[in-house]
Amino acid sequence: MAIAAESTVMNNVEAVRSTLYEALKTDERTVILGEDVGARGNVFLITKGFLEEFGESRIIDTPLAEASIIGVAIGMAMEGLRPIAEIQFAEFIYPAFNQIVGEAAKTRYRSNGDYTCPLVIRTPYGGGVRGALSHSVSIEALFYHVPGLKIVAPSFPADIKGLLNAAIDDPDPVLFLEHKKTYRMVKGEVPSGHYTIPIGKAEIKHPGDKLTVVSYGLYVHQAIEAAKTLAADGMSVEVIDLRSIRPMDRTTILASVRKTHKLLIVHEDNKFGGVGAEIAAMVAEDAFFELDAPIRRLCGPDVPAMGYAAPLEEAFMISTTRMAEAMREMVRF
Amino acid sequence: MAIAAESTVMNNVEAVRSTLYEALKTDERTVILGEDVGARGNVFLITKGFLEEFGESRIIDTPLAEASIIGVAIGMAMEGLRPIAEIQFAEFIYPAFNQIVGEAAKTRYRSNGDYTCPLVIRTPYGGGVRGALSHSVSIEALFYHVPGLKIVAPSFPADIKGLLNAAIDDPDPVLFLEHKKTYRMVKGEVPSGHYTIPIGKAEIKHPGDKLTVVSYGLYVHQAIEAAKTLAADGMSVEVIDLRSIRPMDRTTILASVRKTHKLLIVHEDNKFGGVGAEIAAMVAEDAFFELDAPIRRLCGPDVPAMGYAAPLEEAFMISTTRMAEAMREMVRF
Amino acid sequence: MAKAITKPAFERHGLKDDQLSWMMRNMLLQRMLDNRGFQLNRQGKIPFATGSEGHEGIHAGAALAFERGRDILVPYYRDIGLCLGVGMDPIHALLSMFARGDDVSGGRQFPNHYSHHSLGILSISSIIAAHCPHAVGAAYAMKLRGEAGRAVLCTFGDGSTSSGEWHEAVNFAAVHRLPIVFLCENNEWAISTPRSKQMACERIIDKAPGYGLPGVRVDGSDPIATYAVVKEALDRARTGGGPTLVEAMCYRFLSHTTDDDDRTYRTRDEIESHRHQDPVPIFEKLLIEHAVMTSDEISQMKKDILALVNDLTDRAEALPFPAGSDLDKHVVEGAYEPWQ
Amino acid sequence: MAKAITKPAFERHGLKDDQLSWMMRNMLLQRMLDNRGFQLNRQGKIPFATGSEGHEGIHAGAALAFERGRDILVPYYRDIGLCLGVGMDPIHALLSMFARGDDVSGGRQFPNHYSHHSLGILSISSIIAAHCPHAVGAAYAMKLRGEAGRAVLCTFGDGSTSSGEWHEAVNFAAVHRLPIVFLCENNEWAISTPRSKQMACERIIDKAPGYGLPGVRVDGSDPIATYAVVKEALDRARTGGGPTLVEAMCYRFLSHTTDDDDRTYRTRDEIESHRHQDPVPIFEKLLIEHAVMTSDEISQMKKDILALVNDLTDRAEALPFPAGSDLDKHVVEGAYEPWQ
Ligand SMILES: Cc1ncc(C[n+]2csc(CCOP(=O)(O)OP(=O)(O)O)c2C)c(N)n1
Ligand SMILES: Cc1ncc(C[n+]2csc(CCOP(=O)(O)OP(=O)(O)O)c2C)c(N)n1
Ligand SMILES: [Mg+2]
Ligand SMILES: [Mg+2]
Repeated sequence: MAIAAESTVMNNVEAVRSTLYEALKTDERTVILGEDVGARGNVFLITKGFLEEFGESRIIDTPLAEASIIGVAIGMAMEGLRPIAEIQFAEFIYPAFNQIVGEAAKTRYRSNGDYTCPLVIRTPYGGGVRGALSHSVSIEALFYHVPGLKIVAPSFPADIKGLLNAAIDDPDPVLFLEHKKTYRMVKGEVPSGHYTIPIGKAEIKHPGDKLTVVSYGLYVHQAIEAAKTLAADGMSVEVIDLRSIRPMDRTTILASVRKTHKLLIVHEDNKFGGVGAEIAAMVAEDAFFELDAPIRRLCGPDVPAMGYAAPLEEAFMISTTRMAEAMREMVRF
Repeated sequence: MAIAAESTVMNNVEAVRSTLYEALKTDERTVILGEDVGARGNVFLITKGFLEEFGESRIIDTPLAEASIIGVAIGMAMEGLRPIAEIQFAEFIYPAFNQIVGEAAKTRYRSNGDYTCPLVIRTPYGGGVRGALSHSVSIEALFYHVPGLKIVAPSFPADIKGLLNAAIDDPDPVLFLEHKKTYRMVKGEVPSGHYTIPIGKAEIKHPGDKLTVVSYGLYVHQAIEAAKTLAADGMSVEVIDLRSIRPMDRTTILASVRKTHKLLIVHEDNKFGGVGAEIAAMVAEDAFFELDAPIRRLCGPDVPAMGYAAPLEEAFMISTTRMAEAMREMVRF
Repeated sequence: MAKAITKPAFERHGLKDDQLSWMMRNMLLQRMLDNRGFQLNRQGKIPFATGSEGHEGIHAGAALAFERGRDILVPYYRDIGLCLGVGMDPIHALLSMFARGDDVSGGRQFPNHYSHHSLGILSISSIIAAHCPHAVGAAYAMKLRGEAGRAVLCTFGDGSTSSGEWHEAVNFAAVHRLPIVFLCENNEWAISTPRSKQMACERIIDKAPGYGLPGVRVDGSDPIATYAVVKEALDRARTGGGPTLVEAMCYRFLSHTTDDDDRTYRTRDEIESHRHQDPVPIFEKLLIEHAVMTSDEISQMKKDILALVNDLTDRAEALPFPAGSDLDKHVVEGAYEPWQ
Repeated sequence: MAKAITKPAFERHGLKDDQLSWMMRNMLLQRMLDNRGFQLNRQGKIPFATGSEGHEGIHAGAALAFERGRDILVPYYRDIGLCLGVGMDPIHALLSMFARGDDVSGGRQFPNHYSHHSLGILSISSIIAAHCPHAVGAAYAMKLRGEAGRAVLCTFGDGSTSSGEWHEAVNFAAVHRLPIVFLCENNEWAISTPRSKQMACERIIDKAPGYGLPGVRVDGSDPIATYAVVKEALDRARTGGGPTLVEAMCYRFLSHTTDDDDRTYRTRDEIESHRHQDPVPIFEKLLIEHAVMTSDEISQMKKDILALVNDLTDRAEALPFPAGSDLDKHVVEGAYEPWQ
């Protein structure tokens, strides 16, 4: 990402917050709705102060009822508003599944284009924060199979701004995933002024030519760190940050695999049926003869979620050391 | 499947029906709950007559509220009953997503084994029946990523009996998918007496050695037909019926791929993120060097669902001819 | 139009003769389109049809209370008469039955799943009660923009009120005092499930106080009474008075759909015992008695409508199906591939 | 136990002195465990705690009405006192805070997410209202098996009643007249959301008639009154009278959890204005006034409880975490791999 002349260093919370703020400021059709987004300013303080500035009718503390948060937002979107709905923690999106999969994703299709549903759904996901069974899950694989829905999961502040702007501008529903461990952990330059990053474009965050590593979310940061360690040992690893999960960027992945001939996919979500499955399948279909080694997926174990106790969390999460090891093995293969 | 000395020819509806009937007869803990399962005897007449024989308290016409159908069944299961919950059509499972994914699949895990959830959820899915956008969807890929849940999708009467018995006996929640087009279309021998087929075991329905075709549901029947056409031309294709989607049978798939060196996956559900993705990924990881050709997936297009109009349905569904062509291409590759 | 010199007093809620005969026409048209659907299904020309016989009074009355060009209708699959009544061209009923390419869903949805943005008819879902929160969102948009004088009319069946999404929608609307009317078409059945297995309260309006809302019950076989009640509720909504829950009583005379066989769960006697609630003959009789229309005029109206429906049937049938290649249109804006 | 010779009449609903002091002890224990959680969190020893200060009266009263070994409790995360009151060993409160391997969830869930099959305490979910249908299913099992004399007690917060799953659960129970009591612990807040933004009715019990159920409101700061109301409702359930919706009023004195900072959304003055509802000092005073316990006895009780809580803290802290290898236990019965 080229950094504009003017830019500010901020963390991921600030990137989300300032982008939402601009959307509220510049487009009066924008409304934010969710639990505790008003006076509380969201449980991570992302919307703090918005209520005072934009008023109760645009910053809406909803009843505790996720299906209606999304369902009402759909109606708003169909009638010309630009709702940004928040699900307080990713797991609480389950009760809204019908509204997202059965309704939002099908509004345009079932009305043959007569109605659109420009809706953004933001939610914090992911582990490593002692969030226990309930406040640490990943949800992307439950939705990435759904035609009509877009899913983004950026994890750098500048990407967050560009993709959140793109999501807000998008005429179709976008699920915007924010890894909560990156919220205050990750800082970076964010260009000033309005810009968008197209949904569906990955980015090489660390170039290399002996192995392609595809990841997203928190693990991109660890993968880059691991790649740097390997670079010090003369092993050149390319780290691709997917950023968008649906649509996904075949071009960038295939170009990289054609160069490195090896593919490692790393994600926090459970392995079986996870996003890595589709990536592996696509490459096994479309670049099979480019591969010099079996595709490998390094993913979350197939258990419901990490536990609250530190050892259970550690057993679930993949350390940078384990990532580096897997990369080393593959480079040497 | 070896056919017992005594067996009866029945269609898939009769296989489901007679298995449910036996469960109700032999275990008084068994209850059936769902919309219109009572006097109406289910919209496909699967439970017809059960109300009269087993009474209102075991054959429960529920209110129109899917989250409670599953949620109440969970409570029944936790307190010693053996509920078999029905979702009238697969798409109407979305409102129950939270109860299935957030609750049933986690009951054992979050109570560290103190509580179990022996629950069966039956639902008719799939297209080719002029069911339009809403009554023709596949849902397996929305659930197969979920640890703690089992999913079966048999499509032969004898498999239905064996797997439905296994699902009912299972101490954990099982999603039992019935392809509605096979309901009256598919007939076959069903052994008499009680038996189970282990969840997680695929079966070779048509042996061959030049190509492995993995499928399930309606398409298994077409794949077998296509394989027969190819056999007539001297091309030997092995057709594996997955039967179980989670857990899935790596052993049978890998053994077949080691023999044929080529893999074609065929399913009705949308391609991107579908069940075929995981199969392809697994093989690309675990049998990469066995493969002589890129893995190929022949799947539903990535649109929300087939339409009501015949041409839209035809454009979505994969004909036996198209399957045979794809097989031919792969055998020749 | 016949003008009676001395008209016996009847409660017409200020409705003029042409409005009354407009309602008559709406009801007859709906019934004939319904019958046509079942007929075409029996003839093997269409695989599926839904009928709303018994709901005509509700539809005619509510449609008259609706303000075209201002209000928004968020209907369900029974609302053929209501959609016609707020301005939908009846050709759409046939296009949807025949699943033609010109159908509003492009031949994708089952019959009677309309959406007409230009008429303010929101897109109908097959998933029961899923549309109720959408109606609330539309009402929220009106309120946020300060569009006084507009309101949303959201309809659903009695069974739908068991759904969690219905509860959440009504509750949300009540908290924000949104300009919306929730109109329950209580036909006593949800497929084969009667009220007593659907809820433990006697009336749908018993649910209103739990949302802090007024509830009004009306005889839905009477389009005039329905008009009056829905109009009052819409007016309250339009003037900042918040939502109302209206329960309009009717009876579903046909099987749930052509796929259903109601003989498995209700007797013919039960159905006959409800004939006195059939809105069409009641209203015909009323208009004749009060000299709003003559019997001849009504007969002529029926003939005209039948001719229209025949003509529409022919026109719709003659139109093409959508092309198979339309399958991937309108998934999202522009072309759409999950892999880019 | 002090016995007063002439005891001033107070409404004790047949409760004996030892039952009253049992309630006092339950309330004090709960409060001390709560405080311990917040304290351990401030000390950096545990990452998270939830408190129920203000709910003690409800818990003590409802627990006393519960019949151990017969009834089933389907609680939520605030119900520490209720779980203790129906027989849970207080060590579990500490084990859950410290996420030790011996915790009932094996250190998987947040603190206060209990499950004790042997005590009839169903597994607590973090997903609001998701447990309500489970309670209904348990009650259904009792009714199906003809287990008269048993009932289910299902608790939840005021905010939870907005959820669709709550609606569906209560409705289902009502249709089948199941042996269940729905007990709402109305503490006036759902994190930062006050009642007025959660619902448009004044009282939770206004929702009861919509389900055809009786609704009873009680002052939850009074454990005796709560006992009486819950007992009556449970007795009705146990004898085939069907469900009741009970609303017990209380106030949440602490922030929602240690992760929350309530200063962002409510004033200190508001909190202070509710101090008169604090069940612990009220009940202390009542027992002393009516000579059920002396002030010295209560002081001694507090000392004993503090010693107990200190001891439990030390014991729990000394126990090991679960092993990382426990992560894949109990996903399903037996070993579990999605690829077999
Ligand atoms: C969520 C969901 N569950 C089940 C169905 C299947 N279904 C279609 S109509 C219907 C009954 C609806 O009853 P009611 O709401 O009273 O409307 P009516 O058809 O009587 O007008 C059912 C159960 C559905 N469409 N959606
Ligand atoms: C489905 C769901 N949505 C959101 C949350 C986050 N959350 C946890 S507690 C809570 C408020 C609960 O309020 P109430 O029901 O009144 O119970 P209280 O905490 O006040 O006792 C919320 C919104 C959740 N746990 N589950
Ligand atoms: Mg009905
Ligand atoms: Mg509360």
